[in-house]
Amino acid sequence: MKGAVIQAKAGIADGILNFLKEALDKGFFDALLLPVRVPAGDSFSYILMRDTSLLDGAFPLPPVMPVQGARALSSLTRYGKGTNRIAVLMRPCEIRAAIELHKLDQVDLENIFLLSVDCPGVLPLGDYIKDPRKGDALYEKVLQEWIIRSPRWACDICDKFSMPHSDAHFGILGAPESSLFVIPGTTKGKDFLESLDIEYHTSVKSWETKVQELTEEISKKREQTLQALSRDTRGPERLLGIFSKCINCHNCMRVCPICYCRQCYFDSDALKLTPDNYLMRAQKKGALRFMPDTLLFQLGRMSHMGLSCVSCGTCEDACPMAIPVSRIFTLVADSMQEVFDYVAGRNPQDPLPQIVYKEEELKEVEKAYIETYNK
Amino acid sequence: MEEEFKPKIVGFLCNWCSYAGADLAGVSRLKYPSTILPVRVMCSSRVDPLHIITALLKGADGVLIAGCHPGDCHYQKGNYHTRRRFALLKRVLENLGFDADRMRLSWVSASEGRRFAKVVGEFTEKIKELGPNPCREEHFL
Amino acid sequence: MKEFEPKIVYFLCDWCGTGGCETASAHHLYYPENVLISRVHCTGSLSAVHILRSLIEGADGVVISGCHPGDCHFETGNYRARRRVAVVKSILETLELGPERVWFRYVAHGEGRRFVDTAAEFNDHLKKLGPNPLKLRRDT
Amino acid sequence: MAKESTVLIYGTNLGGYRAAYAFCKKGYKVILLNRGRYVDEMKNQALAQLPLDFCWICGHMPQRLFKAIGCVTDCYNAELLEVSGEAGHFKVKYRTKAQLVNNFACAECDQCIEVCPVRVGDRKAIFVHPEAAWENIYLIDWEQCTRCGKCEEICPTGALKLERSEEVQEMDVGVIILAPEFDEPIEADLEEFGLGKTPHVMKNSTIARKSLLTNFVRDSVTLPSGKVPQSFGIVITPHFNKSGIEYENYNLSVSAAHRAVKLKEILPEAQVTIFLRDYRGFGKKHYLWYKKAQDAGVQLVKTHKLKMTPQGEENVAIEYEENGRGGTQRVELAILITGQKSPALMEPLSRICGVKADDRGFCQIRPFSSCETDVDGIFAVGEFSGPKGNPETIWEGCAALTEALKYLGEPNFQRAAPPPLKDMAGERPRVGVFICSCFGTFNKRMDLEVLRETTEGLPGVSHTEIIRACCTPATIKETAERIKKSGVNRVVLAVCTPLQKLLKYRKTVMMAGLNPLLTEYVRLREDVIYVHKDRDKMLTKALALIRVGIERVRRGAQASPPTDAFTPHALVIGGGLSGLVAADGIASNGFTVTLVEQKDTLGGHIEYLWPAQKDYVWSLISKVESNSNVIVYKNAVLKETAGYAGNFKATVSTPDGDVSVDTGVVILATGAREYRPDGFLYGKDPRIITQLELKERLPQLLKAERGPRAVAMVQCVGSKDARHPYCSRICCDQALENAIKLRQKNSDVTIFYRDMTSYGQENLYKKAGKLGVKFVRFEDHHYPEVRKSGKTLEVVTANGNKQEADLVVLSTGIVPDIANNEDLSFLLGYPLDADGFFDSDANAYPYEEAIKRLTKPYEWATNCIYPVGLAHSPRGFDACILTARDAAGRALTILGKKRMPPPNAMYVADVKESLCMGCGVCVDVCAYSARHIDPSKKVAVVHPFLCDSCGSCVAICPNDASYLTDFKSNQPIGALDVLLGT
Amino acid sequence: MSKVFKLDESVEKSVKKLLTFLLNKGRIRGALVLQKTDGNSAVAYSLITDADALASACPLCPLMPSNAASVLSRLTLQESLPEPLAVVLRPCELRGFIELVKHGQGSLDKFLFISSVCGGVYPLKMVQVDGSVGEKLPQYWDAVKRAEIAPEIRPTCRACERFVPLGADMTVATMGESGLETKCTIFLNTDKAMGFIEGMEGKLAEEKLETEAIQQHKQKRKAEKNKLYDEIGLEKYGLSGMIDMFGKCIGCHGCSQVCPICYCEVCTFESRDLEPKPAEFERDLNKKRAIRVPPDTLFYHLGRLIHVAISCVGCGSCTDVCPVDIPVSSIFLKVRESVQELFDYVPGMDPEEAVPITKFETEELVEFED
Repeated sequence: MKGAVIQAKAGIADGILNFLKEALDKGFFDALLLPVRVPAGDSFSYILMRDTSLLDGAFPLPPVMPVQGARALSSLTRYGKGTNRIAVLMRPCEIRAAIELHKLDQVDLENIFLLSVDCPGVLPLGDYIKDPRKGDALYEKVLQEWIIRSPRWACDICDKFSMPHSDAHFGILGAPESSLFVIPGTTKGKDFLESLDIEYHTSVKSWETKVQELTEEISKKREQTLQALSRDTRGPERLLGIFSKCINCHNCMRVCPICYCRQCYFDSDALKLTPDNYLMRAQKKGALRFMPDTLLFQLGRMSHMGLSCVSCGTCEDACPMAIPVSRIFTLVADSMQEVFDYVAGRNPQDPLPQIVYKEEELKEVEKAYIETYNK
Repeated sequence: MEEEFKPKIVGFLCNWCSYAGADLAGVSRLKYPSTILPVRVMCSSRVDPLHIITALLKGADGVLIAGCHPGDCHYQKGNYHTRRRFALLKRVLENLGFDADRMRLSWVSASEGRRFAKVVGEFTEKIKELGPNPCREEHFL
Repeated sequence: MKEFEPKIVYFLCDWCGTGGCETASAHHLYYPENVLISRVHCTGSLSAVHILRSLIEGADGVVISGCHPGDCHFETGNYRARRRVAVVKSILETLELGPERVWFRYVAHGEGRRFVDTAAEFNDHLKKLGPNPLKLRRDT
Repeated sequence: MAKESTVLIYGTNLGGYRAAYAFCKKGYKVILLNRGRYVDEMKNQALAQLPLDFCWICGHMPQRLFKAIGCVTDCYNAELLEVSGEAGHFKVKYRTKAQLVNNFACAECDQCIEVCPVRVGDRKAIFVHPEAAWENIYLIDWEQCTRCGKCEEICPTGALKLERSEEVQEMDVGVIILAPEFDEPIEADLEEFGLGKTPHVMKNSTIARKSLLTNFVRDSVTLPSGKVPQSFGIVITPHFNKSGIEYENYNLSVSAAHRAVKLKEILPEAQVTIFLRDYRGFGKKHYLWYKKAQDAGVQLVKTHKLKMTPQGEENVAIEYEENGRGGTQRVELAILITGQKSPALMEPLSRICGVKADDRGFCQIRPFSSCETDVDGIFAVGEFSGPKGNPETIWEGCAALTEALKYLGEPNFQRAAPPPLKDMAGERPRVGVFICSCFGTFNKRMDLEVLRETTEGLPGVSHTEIIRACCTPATIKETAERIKKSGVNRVVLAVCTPLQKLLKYRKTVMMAGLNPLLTEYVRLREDVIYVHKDRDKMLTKALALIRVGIERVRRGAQASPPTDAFTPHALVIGGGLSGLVAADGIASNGFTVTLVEQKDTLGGHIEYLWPAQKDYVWSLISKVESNSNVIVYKNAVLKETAGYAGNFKATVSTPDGDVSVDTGVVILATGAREYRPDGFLYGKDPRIITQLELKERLPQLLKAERGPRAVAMVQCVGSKDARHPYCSRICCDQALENAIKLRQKNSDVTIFYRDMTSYGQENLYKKAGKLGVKFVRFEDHHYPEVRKSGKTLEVVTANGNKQEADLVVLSTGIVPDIANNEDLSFLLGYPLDADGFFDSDANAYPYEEAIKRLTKPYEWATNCIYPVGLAHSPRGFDACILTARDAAGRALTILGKKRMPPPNAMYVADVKESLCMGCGVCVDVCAYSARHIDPSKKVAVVHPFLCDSCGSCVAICPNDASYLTDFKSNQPIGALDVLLGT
Repeated sequence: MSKVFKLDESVEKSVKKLLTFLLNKGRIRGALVLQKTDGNSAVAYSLITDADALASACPLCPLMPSNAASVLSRLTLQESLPEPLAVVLRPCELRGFIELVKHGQGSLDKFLFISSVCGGVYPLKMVQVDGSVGEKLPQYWDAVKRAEIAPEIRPTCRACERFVPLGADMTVATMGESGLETKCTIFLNTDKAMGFIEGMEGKLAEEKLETEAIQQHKQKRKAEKNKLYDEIGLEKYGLSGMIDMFGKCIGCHGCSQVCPICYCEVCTFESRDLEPKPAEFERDLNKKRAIRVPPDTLFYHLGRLIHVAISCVGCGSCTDVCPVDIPVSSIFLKVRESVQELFDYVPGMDPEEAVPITKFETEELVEFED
């Protein structure tokens, strides 16, 4: 792979922002969408900006992910592309979610320029909110020493932390001192660098090696972690021990970038039933938990979005009951996606598994017929 | 040199009284500031408090709701409902420390062209005192 | 002690599945009474939620039968059903909630015997597995 | 004198059924003379012919359909006696005999069987026909029956009559369609294959019939000794039938391959060999089955000679020979794939109505017609006019409409308007549960009164009642009255077989003024009474099922069937043979047509045709161009399309600017191209030419003193190769025709071939052989090489055989015009198949020609876009005409309709706009193109009259935005809860 | 003085005993009470039909996993109850349900409402750490006994002055009841309540509900409320204050999902109509040069406040679920108090009383006219 080397003397963030500033000034984009610190200083929000005055408060890699970028992008482009060409700087998991949403027609990528960046992970939102200053300091350290991964579970075992299917990627790992790699991923990305008169034929081998090393390391860890997790969550006993805390606030669904529905199926008429139904169900077991259908919501939501789940961890951040939602969803999503050899957000060209099929597949799903059964 | 502040006021005017009142003001060549952007509604009760908030958050310096005088509503009771909703909204905003003065409820009948001009004039002055709506510059809404 | 009698939901598509069931009836082929029939237009219209709902609300197992591949009355519904069942089974398997409690088997219109065999075979299979632990939980 | 409008159809082959349906839809009354004793007796044989063992036509298509439409008079045990008069004014005389048990009146209550005193083996003298597995057909064993009359006495519906009236009727009809079923070879015809002599030889159709109830399993092939054979030989008998009375229907090769693959599936270790002369799977995508069989480890033995000898109790020896080489295989079971015989009915029918037989004994069709016989106004469809495949048979059914309309008067049938339905909007649900006792028979097996009482207390139920029945005219009326009287606004009918009797039940509730969406049918008989024994558990189950019904209707909402307007115009793209035939078929029957041709002349590849064919095309061109119903645009192409089936808006770019065309249907007749050979020294030497070039040069060659000394022909150039895996269908016939002509001039002709697929032209193959044309086979992809050796040309095979030649003729195939097809595919949203032709219903699944799709009651399956001729797949001149006439016929049945109800009445999908996110997954999964995203609102929109209410869109929609009118999201959930509630 | 029923067991046990009695006698079809969940220390409402299942019930547990008003609305949204059901719920929950019924979101038919004088509940987040609630229970009940404000209960509860139930059929006395480990006093507020307990072992008597202790406790709560108001100091806030407050909102709308008053199928702030289209984004961007995406955070909170302020019962669920710790309910508390005062309205007091925004007086609120 080839890329360009750009200066980042005053740190990674500064390098990226200066670069973007130049691109905006040169008119390659009409606007930028990237995280900016909110006035109170205790969180970050995606801001779409036309000029660079707010760029000072911008954070290419904020310490938390309060709103999943794909959701922001979806809000912006759900009803189609605008006339503006917008560069969007997001983390890899946000880009992957955006690609999934693009397949679901909730994001229009035509006038969007996706920029990704190597991601060391973020801090758990709840922890950060409690003491933003402490969080900032901690994250400063995370950024400096890449070896320390984020204490957030989803990030800790994220092996897709580097270049997703974006137009251009900022490579931090393995980059020379005080500089960054910019690696074009698509022809759009190449056009971009060319228009900025940037040569992108430098080898980025050092980045590739680093990324690969780290990916392998984390993959191993991921596998182990998921195995351990699987032991702790399997079976109705354990699973309900976890999920019965759920209070049905549906925060997890609301913040999930993939759950794009205006109204969740599990909040719809489908499950609003007459009192005789609830009484009947209560009678059957002696008692019926209320609000009912908690497990159905969780499992049903898995069946709806699991194939597109990017394991970004936002659901867990938003859970007021500290249910390890993201862990369980990651566990399930991984195996669901494996069934169809699908990786959510890997490539915009991969069709969604639920809308296609093959005539010859999944033989194992059909239960073979024992012909002489009754004899 | 600083330009003089020219307020932008959204005026929700009821079709039967206030809009006609505004018409009359125009026909009578009464002078009143051109600060008002009239929005005709069939009845002042059509004005959802959310419309008012929207206008304010989108940067209107003031919002005027004008309808028939109490008892005169073309739809019999619409303006009484308007008054309650307006009171509710104003109370909410006041409590949150917003300039509740940026909105105003006035009764202007079809024959009160002069009153309409006066209401607009007064309200414009009031808004000028308050200065531009800070929401106009606010990025984080 | 009373023998455990599993409660089974048998989802049949309106065409081949239902037809197979009707063929069984025409030939007076018997199957266990605890197999409860639920008809859907097409297996392709059976949502994953319905399978999950059955398992949570009292079924010990769920069978789904529709037209054979290529025979779907609605062209391609059964292929989609197969993918959906794969999704459900993958969830159940990962969380160890009893993927073996969900069966998918094609039954054609004329295959009354096959339908009856499936019902009986699944019934025996569930008897061996025992009651579905999910349905006993009050806190679902 | 006004022409008659009624249509007489004699026989129930698939073409006959298809024709009946087409005429009905067009508004004509049809008399259907069924030669069988019951509804599908003769059609049943198709089962044996199909490679598929089980499902087809969704069980009851003709029955359900005709009853629903109401314009078909069914006659059983019918025989056509006399025909007189002329086209448009026939007088026909036929004999009918009532059925012993009238299928349509029978309530299937089984009482007759119970009272019958005669036991015959494990059944009674009256019994349910075991082979018509999908329906309850009651038959009487006339030999054993004592005529005691007990069954007739007890029959509650009067459906059973031992004294059958036999009637001779006379009718005036406009046209006659002959559609008798094909004749199967009998045991004697297959004697040489050992059938009947040993249990080790079985007909494929026998296996298919044995597979009923289970599908194809080991049991189906188990020998009488109980042993499961481990070696199989599958023999396509027409290839080796010495008496020559069997003809090959082109399904047979596929049947053989399919059977072999299925055998390998259930017995992976078994040795399976197919014995055949040539692989003739040349329907769309049939080639896939050849490969599939090979991949499964099936051995394919191509041979010209075959002898089968039973070896005692052990096995059968199959000796085979090909070009002097051969061998013997012993198999434990030989499976015979049988063809069909020339129709025995040919002789009587030619006597009765003057139709003539061709030299093979099939009914002769006049040239360039698809099914019109030599007698004006009499048509022959299906296997009566030759051995053919199912698609042809079915296409002929519709083509008959296109050809016959000119003889018919005004449509004489109008569907009765449905009874007015009461408006129940806003009323609280009051559910009535009506439990059928099937004339008191259910009571014997289950306590209906207890069931009724328990039901009474359920939430929402305001009335319960036990009814006599609800399936005969009298009981339907009675039940409707009872429903009305009870004052309920929702109904649960606990009855039997909704699939078969659904329309009767719907009629019942509609007669009571209820919207069918507010009713539910519970199959008390199929799900409980006939299949269980334990009375207590039966009650519990019945109750659970009734509760489901109650739950569903409580949540049901009424809706009226949506309708849509239909543009009565056809757009034909392509002005070649197929396009011209289609345009002519539609325009001459009264509808306007726009014909768009890319080039500046009509006629397509006219230069490739024989003189008579050329003349036909010229006459067509002048006919079409002079028809005021047709607007022809030359040098024009389709530029844009919008709208949807039934209401397309097309923009055609013409030399005079863009023209917009509103059209209901689009016919794709864009044709294909000749393959230009690559290799074989083609283009490097003038003596190496293609068959078409030879055809052009032939008159000259034949005029010469003597023809070329030695001619070598190479088959399958550009067909069945890696890039074009399909058979081009025309090249073998062309080669044979040319070879015969050259041979008659004493040229030595050698044909290098893989499979001679001279389908339907067996005589040519035989004739060429007799005249001394040499045939040399090459295997798979080992094409012979063409070399230049000094001045002479040599054709060298892979195993070193050399053949000198003065002229090398390459039999080139047909290739799709990919670029053009892709453009159109994109414009119309119509898919291409893997080979680059337009996809169609006729190839939905490779192993068979998707008979059920073709006979599906609804035209909509094809989305109102019909690919015809070479745009659809490679085919010959007559077959191109046939597909075009079929498309025209299909279009004609719908073009006349101003308002169309959806195929499934009010049972359609819809969208809650407020919830829809416009993600389009429902559009992607809809198999009927019945949805699109409205870009301005970004919501999904359903075209109700394309929707077949399968519900795929509902299941894929992650929220609750997509729903079916009879399957709203809370209906299944609530229903499941009560199903499991007890 | 009101009728009371006295039992000789702890408050919690007595309530369970009462429910067992009602269930066994067939007077109720079921009881809706809080129940411990298996495998963790959380609680959830449960519709109990089998008296045995009451063993793990914990009717007065100081936690509010979901607002019972929403639960009851879900139960009776489509039809009213076919048979009686006893519900043990907190005063704010009952008031919430009555508000919902006023909005057609449920039915009061056949309910037997059992409420208690409420000592407040712990924040839900406390459940995150298993066992911590259990540890706190002794000190909670101790505080209630002494009519003190229990430490660590939610700020909303500390500031709640309506802790004595309105409209309950039975009220369990707790506040200032020194002997609540050994005896229990249940006020029978309606004739219906009398009918239900007929035949149950216990002592009938007369007592006063609003005791001195309760009056004093009210004062304490009032003081807490004023303290809370000072803390959040809303009136000084204005635009920038609001942005500081709500800026970190992540748009999960959990506050609306759990709010008993937010009964809408699809929230208007999530509806198609209010979703900005590309042209609107561009117009705003052109005007301001920079905008937040997704936009309308403040709009949502202000709008929701307008929608619920009149009926807000101050249950505090919104704060409980906020993943970024915005004190939603404290803000709402302040605003709704002022609004409800304006219309002289107490939500959930009387099911027959119309919601103020649906009615008017001809002579009123002239101070809002200009």
